[in-house]
Amino acid sequence: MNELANFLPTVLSRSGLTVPSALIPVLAMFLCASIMAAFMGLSAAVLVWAERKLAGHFQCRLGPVYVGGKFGWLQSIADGIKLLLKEDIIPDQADRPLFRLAPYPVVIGVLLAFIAVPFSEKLMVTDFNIGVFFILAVLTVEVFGVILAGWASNNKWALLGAMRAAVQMVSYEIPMGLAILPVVVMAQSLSLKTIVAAQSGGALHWFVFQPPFFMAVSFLIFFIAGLASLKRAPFDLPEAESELTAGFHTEYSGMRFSFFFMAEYAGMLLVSAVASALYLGGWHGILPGQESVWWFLAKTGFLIFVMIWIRWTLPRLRIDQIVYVGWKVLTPFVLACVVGQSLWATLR
Amino acid sequence: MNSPGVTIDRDVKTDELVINMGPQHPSTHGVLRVILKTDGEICLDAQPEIGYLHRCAEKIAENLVYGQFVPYTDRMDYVSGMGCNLGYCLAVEQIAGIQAPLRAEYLRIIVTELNRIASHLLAFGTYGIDTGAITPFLYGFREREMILDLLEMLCGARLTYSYIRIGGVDGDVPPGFIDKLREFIDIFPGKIREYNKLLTFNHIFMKRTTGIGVLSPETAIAYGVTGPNLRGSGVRRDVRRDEPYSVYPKLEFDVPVGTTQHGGPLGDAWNRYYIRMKELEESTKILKQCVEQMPQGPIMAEKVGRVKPPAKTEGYMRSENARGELGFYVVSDGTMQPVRVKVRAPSFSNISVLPEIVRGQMLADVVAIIGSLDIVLGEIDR
Amino acid sequence: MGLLEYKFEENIILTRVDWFLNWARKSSLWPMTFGLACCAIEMMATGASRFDLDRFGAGAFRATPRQADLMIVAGTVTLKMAPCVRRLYDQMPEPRYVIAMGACTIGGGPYAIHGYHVLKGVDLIVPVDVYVPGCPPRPEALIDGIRKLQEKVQAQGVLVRPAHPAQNAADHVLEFGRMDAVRVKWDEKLKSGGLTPQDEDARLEEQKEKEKQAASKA
Amino acid sequence: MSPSAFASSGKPAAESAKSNFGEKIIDIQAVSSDVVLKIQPAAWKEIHAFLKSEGFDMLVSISAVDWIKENIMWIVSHLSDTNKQRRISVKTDVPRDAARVDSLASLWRAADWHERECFDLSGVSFAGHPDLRRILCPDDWEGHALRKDYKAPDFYHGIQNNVNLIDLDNRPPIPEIV
Repeated sequence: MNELANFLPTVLSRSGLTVPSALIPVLAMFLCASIMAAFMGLSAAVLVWAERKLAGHFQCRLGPVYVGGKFGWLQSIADGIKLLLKEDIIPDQADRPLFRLAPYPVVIGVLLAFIAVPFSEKLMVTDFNIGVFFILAVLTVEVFGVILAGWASNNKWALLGAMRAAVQMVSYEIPMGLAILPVVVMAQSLSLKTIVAAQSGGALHWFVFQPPFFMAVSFLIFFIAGLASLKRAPFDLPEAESELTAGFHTEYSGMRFSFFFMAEYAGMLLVSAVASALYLGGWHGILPGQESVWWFLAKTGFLIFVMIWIRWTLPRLRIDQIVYVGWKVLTPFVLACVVGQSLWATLR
Repeated sequence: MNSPGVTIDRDVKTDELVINMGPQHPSTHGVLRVILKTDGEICLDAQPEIGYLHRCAEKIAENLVYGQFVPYTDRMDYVSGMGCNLGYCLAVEQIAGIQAPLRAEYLRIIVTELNRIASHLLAFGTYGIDTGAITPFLYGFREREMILDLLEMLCGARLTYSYIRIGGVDGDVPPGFIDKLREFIDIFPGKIREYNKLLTFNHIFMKRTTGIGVLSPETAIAYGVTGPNLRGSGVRRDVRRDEPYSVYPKLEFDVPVGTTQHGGPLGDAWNRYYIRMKELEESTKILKQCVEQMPQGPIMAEKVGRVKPPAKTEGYMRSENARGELGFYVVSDGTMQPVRVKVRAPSFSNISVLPEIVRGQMLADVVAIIGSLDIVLGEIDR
Repeated sequence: MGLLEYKFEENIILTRVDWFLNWARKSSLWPMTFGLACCAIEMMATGASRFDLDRFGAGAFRATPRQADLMIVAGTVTLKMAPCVRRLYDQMPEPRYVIAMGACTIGGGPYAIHGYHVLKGVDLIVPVDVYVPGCPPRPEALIDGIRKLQEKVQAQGVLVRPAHPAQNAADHVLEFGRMDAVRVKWDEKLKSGGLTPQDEDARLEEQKEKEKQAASKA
Repeated sequence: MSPSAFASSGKPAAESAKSNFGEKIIDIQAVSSDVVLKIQPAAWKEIHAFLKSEGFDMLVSISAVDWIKENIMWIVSHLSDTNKQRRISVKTDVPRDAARVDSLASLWRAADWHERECFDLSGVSFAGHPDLRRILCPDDWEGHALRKDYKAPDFYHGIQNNVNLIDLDNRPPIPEIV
């Protein structure tokens, strides 16, 4: 963003516009926000389409074909426009202000977290010195929206979904946060840019391949906990279709529903992006010296593919099993990883 | 950790939540309505409410002649219509003293067993959806389409066949049918292995389904539970083997019963599910024998024409449908219309056991238990 | 869309906008997971590998009526179920469409005469857009029904009120009959010069009077 | 092989019941599928209890047959022995206007739903049933459908139910359903 703020005056002066210098940072902020929002919306649309296509091929069928020509590539555009055009129903017995408010924290949580994601060395909104911490903190806002949605709907299924979301969040935020610690210990920084920079020099320097492989384990734990925090299968209990009809968004229709929908896919992108920045070397290529935003996107894309793959293969866990996995499996393992990595870093 | 008890001490007293599940709910397999009483995620009671698909089939039977009721039997258990056709036709043949020719009997067994496989594939797929895995459903339907193609070759319909008629079957096999059937028999065992890999022995799936909805043999028999659900509890009862009808005495097959090898108790949801997967293999075996043994000859008994059983005759025909023991009780008053056709639907008894086995389970298990009972509302409500 | 609906006269730009919005609607008809009886199995088969309803963008089955656009009434509706069907329809957001799948939903089917507990046609309780006959209809027939519904959606008005009321989804003045029957009727009216039934009646009366006058002159 | 091969499997049990209950068992009939014990309505429950102790552990079905000319109803039950592959059937005649027998729900849990269905459709009441209400038809339904003199209602909650009254070309307006 700072680069953009530096760059803006020259562009503006060349095009003959005079803007007061006090407004430049505001303008830069506004531009950045729009770009990120557009990026998020677009990537959500692409991911929805990709998921439907991939699901189709996993299931011996084609997925969308006719909408927009060859591969049904306009499918999610059509879905989006249709959802915008739908009637926006607020149930009579619902808590109206909260019901209207609920979708926004969900979107805002994901959108805010994108600020700290380093797409490449230059391409990032801003580099916090506490970037990792910021992402974790902001992601929690999403769950707040989910609980609000479930509560305000005044629907029993939605309420159960919201309660499940709360349980899931409490169980998985801890392993997710702790899984990042070994990386922080290694990079000795909370800034994502520094963390990625510490992994330069080819695939062997990526944190996931570093001996003694504590970080590989914590990568797995981060990924699993990320899936859980995104409410993706096999952790999709808050919206389990066969149990709770649609869980926390049972009563949501049209545009407000599309916010939840979009936030899920943007969240997929976010978790994959953070995972590839933390463990898979971010913008660094397989061979030393390769540095490009495309490497980053490729790694992110691969992780998203794995997420989709998991969703269309595995059955769903039960709530007690989820809590069991969170507290009794992931947390001890991740604690062991933290201790092990710290000892390794000290003794080396 | 598999079956949490209800006796959790709490400081906070919470109210019971009464949840109305259905009649439109993705996992009630039709229009079943279950009134759940839950305490948070734990289900205290579940009362099934049926009748949302009561289509008056028994009343209609009294207003039609015997042969006209065959299409309605299709629509009772619409997932395995052939089994219902067979049960009804055997019941009428029994009181009218008609004997179908041998080739027709073999054809009947071929189509019922094919239909049983189709039905179990549907049960497999929908059970996958119930537990949250969507892909098995499409895998199951892929092979189901092959069976439907075969049945379509025979009678032109995909779902409601009316192929089995009183006194025989509707038509002989078209050219190419037997070859296609052999092809299916050859490739199908491989597909069963694929299903087992995908779902049956999936770790999460087993964790989800073992130890829930445990149905003891005594309870099962007291409630009149039959079919794979009863065999899952370890009772080796199958009308095809125990009180054989048609040509089943000439065929060799096993009757799989529940095991404890997977680490769960007898009669849990996984066992009920696994019996169906085993029966896929057994049905394939039966099909293979039928194709080899089927003789040439007529496919319809002579002079069936208008069925007119003697006055005040009655007969109760038991047959093994995909869901269990299907009974047709037909009473004649000497006219061309029956006085009473009572259908003893297996799912009717199977679902009545639901409150007994869901008590104290988690909410997600209720769905898994209903799925493992494999009900069809069409025959529950008739 | 309540704000903008039907607020405009027909012009070239808005017609294109209408076309685009309708294209989005028809390309994304999400059906409700709503199986009643036998036809539901065929509906599931339509969504499965061989027939793959998702090709048309209509494969995202939603479990809750709030997020569905299309209710495929698949199977016999009984009198006990009828209020539930109606309530589900009422819970769906506009614009909503209904396909009556199978003989039972069209008119009671085989249960029409002696079935004391069977609803004789789902159009007695909800307005139906497309009727797909068959017992049960084959998946191809259901796909055809969805294509017909897509044609109907494409012809409806979003910002511009269309000339014929039968094409307004939001008005619920839906003609009972197959979609193509509606279209043929409409085409005939267009050709004969009368756009509405009233116009048609007036035209016929005029014609009669002219004939009378001609007869009296002769 | 005809299905009647097992038809006589209930014969010994029927005879021992006859020797135990004497007058209460009117007749032992053999129909094409079962041995039918024809009994007095009053002995409905005790004979079933006896048969259960004889080893018939599964109640398969309970049905009622309406004979309007004779003004009687048959109530028929079918039992199975899951261990020894035996079957037997019990039948009793009750007058149409006072169709009433004892409930078997305390003997077999399966009887609960079967008796509710029999009550709902045929109008047979079962004394001692824990929860005798309609099961298939809605709670406010009138009449018992499988009685031969049953007339279906023309309207149900404002919905036309008589197919002959519905004008196919001009469908009635959609009613408000509550």
